[in-house]
Amino acid sequence: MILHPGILALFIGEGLVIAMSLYASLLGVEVLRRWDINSSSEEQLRLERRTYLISTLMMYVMFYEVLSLFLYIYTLDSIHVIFVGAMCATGTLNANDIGWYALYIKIIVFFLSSSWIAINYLDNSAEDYPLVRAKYKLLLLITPFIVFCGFLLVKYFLGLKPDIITSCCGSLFSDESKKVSGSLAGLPIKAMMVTFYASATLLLPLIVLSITLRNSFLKYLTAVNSFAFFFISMLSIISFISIYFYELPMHHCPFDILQDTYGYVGYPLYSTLFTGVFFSLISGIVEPLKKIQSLTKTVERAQKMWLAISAIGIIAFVTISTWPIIFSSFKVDM
Amino acid sequence: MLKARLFLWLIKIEILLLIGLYIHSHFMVGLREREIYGKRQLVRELSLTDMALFTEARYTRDISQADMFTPFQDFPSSFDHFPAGSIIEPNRDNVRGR
Amino acid sequence: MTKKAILTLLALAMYLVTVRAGYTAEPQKPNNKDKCPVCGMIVHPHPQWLAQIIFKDGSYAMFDGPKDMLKYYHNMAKYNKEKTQVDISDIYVTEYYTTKPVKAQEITFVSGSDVMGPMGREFVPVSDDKVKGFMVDHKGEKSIKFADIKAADLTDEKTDHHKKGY
Amino acid sequence: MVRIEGISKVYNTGLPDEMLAITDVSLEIGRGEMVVLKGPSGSGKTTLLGIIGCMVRPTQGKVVINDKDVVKLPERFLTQIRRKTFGFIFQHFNLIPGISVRENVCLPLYPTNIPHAVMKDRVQAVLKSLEIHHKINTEVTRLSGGEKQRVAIARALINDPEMLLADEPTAHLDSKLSEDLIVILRRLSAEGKTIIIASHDTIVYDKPYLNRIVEMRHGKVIDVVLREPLPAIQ
Amino acid sequence: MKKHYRILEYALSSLLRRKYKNLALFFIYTLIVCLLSSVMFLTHSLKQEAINVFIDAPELIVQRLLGGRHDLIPLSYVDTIKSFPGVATVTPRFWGYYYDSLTGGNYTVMALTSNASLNLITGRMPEEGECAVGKGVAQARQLDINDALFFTLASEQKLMLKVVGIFTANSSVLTNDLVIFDKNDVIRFFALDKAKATDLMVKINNESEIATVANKIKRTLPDTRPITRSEILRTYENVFNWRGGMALVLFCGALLAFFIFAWDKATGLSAEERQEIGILKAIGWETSDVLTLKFWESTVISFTSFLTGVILGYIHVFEFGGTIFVPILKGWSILFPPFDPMPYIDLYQIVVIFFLTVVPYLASTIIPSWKAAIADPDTIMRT
Repeated sequence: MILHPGILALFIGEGLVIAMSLYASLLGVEVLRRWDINSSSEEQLRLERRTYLISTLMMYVMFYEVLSLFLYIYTLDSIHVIFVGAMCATGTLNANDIGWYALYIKIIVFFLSSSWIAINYLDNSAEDYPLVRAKYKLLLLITPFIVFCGFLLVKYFLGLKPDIITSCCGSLFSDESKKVSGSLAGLPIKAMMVTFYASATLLLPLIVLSITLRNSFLKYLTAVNSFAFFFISMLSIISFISIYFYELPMHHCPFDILQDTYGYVGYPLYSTLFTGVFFSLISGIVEPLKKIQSLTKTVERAQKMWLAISAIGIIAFVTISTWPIIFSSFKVDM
Repeated sequence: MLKARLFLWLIKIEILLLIGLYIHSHFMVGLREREIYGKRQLVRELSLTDMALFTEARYTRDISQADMFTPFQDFPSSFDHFPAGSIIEPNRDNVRGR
Repeated sequence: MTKKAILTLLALAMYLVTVRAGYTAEPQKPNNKDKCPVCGMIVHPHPQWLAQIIFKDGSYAMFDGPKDMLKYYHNMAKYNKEKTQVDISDIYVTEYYTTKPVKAQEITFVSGSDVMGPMGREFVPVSDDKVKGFMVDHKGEKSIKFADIKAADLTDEKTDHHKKGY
Repeated sequence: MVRIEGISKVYNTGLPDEMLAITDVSLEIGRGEMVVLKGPSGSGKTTLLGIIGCMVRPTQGKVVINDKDVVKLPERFLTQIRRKTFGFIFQHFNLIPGISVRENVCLPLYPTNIPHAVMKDRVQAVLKSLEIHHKINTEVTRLSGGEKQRVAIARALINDPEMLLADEPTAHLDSKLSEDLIVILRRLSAEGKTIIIASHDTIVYDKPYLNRIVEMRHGKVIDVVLREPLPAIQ
Repeated sequence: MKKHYRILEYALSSLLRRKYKNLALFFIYTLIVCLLSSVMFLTHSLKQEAINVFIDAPELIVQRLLGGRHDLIPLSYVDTIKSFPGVATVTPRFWGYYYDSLTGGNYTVMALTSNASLNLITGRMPEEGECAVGKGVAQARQLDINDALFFTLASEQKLMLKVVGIFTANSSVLTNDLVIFDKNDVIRFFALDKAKATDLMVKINNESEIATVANKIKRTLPDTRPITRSEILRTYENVFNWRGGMALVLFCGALLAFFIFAWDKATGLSAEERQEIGILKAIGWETSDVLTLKFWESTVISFTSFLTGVILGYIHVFEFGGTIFVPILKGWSILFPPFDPMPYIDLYQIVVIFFLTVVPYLASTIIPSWKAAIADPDTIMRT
């Protein structure tokens, strides 16, 4: 194990979050079993008060997941020096396969816990709390992910040994690599660019239409599209956006852009993408809730706001990623 | 809302101070670049490999040159040279690996 | 803004004048801004791979590795419309073992080795007497002289590895 | 305005110290009335007041406020109703020490999104109408009993509620101050506010202008005296 | 926003009402953040300095191992190594340690390997019969330039040298315990075998070739141990991580104690506080508003302490040279270089300190805040 302050901070944080989410779901189980909105017993009152605790806990969990995602990558980045052959976070991740899974699950947990917060927000605005059961079932679904994520993270860092020889982003994300990542990097730039801008130009009007029209189908379509856009964007970052930031035609690493050398541009890049995609996804997810009478109005209002945020996020993301393509003198041979 | 305003000002000042220190650190590093240059010259010309931080034992004086056995050699009845030895890990890195 | 631009132009003009005046076909040291005309990479962080073409008028092109230099050399029409191969005075590459600039014609290039340049697989310039050792140490596949390198070899190399990869 | 049907409240259900606070109380109070809940301590006045004020959830029965049944409402929405509809005056003033009169009076508005300017104007107006405007920046522990009572009333009025609930408001005041308080309440009643006072102080329930006196004993309403409402004073 | 602003205002009033308790909390918290950030700043700075300085260390040091111990290396190895392609030069190094019974300090004695003039020395580099010493040695022996310095090991092994150079104070981190002799003096003084050296320093032109050469050396000369430059750098990376981590483990105890204290402070809801929250709820504050209030209370405490602590930590380490740590780190070494670390800081350090101090504190206040927030509004009417 490597005793590094960042790792220690992640361990402590992860431990706290696991404890918090386990406690929250324990309380959630009781709420699920005993909840009766029509009762005015003291029991019901107690449960109702518990819901405040659960939502506060989940709020902290969500904020932690967002922050720790960045801390995780930042830490990977800063310990890469220890490994032979590592040049950035990719190298550290390659030292041990579990690291990648921990990263994926962390992203999933982030999306899940923020969805929970969004649904909780809607539910709290209706007098009859129509989503209580659904909400706590979802909570029970999220908790294993959080626990698993923490478990993987700890296992990953405990398994790291300073003398592991690993491969770096240069070899993983290169056209010649035999792995999946290599074939991602080898995607034809021109085709990828067309796909990226096409999907962005498709998604943005869809969002605008979804804001103005009440059509449910549109909302679903937007959600599906933004989901697709997320993957297209990730592929695009590996395939061509990154190389414009590095001005290195063979360097496809998705993590190096988070480094000081490139002005930490990766942070705004990823956070705008995540925000944009999350908010249009969630507006699609809550669409069926409109059928519940007490929620119709709130859902519609929330959807409008979320879609607007999503549009801003995606516009910002596309702007940031297009910036170097237009303004740098660097040219790629397509 | 006086207290809140004062508090926010305090936070702002502290953040500015922190940014100021950050700039100060960059400035100082720039200012002392010659020093680093001089130290690099020392390392190059005297072929130094280690810092002279702890001189209690060989393995704390020349961390990178020490091998796995060194902690046993210096003083048989002591496991370690406190505090330096307790903070410095015996150098596994150079021994294994190849 | 304009003032700055004028100053920059002026400096550039003066630079060009001095370069012309003090022309020798000596290898140049890359400055912080020299970019590879083939891939656009800044070359100075990789001095041990540097390759350069020096023209008869004193201007030069810097590359981040021999492979890009060869691409440029074999396709000058694409990369530099004003010059042809006739305008070239000297071509320098950096010898692998000494990291000193050597004329490309005086050296052997080894392809298919496990030594990676900034752009991946490279034609590694090795002085003739050390080629054998290099081939053994670094699993080189083919050694070839500068004159024997054809434009086709450059494209072939990539597909070769793709075939191997999948 | 407020309708209560068959309300019961049991504290600590199932525990050895189970206590029946009120049983089967029904009551209807109209807009603009001034009502006194009268009875010895322990008779359930405070509990009833709490139930009306949406602070205590009844064990049984129905509470309708402005045509809305509030018994089943989650706490979050109860608070909103409470904030809009009621102003409370407590037995012990219950001002928060360490902060000024202004802040104490503004407290109910803090969690709302009312603009600062509006809040400022309202505090000024309310304090002026209660004639303690000059003490606006004084820390509350430096006030006299009567002043404290006025600040407490000001705080109850800051939301411009439809109904004022007062729990033994005169318990800690001498008779002079109690009279003053009653005068203020009377004026507010005349301005159209519904006022419910829980008290066993004769100064309060002897007043001729009360619309209704509800007498309670052992958690039950035993007597309701109805009087014609007096014409509002000009 | 307005709502949060006003709740913040009230949170501040509420903190001020319990001035002494909260001030005590603030001071302890700040102290912990300050110590923690000092450790992080100091280790990061040393680490960064090591990386910046040892980038010019020899590409390869070849040691000979005998029975697992470091042994003198035959000079005949020089030619073997020189014959490998890519090797530029092979230079023998002569060095060792000298225990000075007069002062009780351990000196590092090194032979001169080059004659270049140096920036960080007053005087000049020594020739035969002369020496240059580090600042620490000069101070311990109260030496000045042109003073004589006497070393002795045995009747045959003694030297009387003239001090011709003293390394400047700002190079102490590298040179504090150094004594530089001429090569012949070292050989004579340590009575070294003429055909042997302490170790060999190998210069290699191409960085990508270092590993290959190291492998070749290991293969052809199996009794040797090559140490590459990247290994030296990684050693320093590891050592200071370990160092930072070690101190962190110690501090974790302190942090834990502090959070227990914080928890205790927050759970032990006094009757007075319960009353206050009851009033707030009775006059129209909702449970979540009270939670917000509590959140702001803990945020105010943790953010001001965090920022103040980090600022103080910076000043402590980079303006006062980490005064608090010196006695702890010094141990019983006689020659301890004065700390004058270069202020290398990294945003990452600050982020980690934030995660280590603010996150657990905020987490430890959730449940207590909730317990306070669910207080019944009618409690105030029933008392």
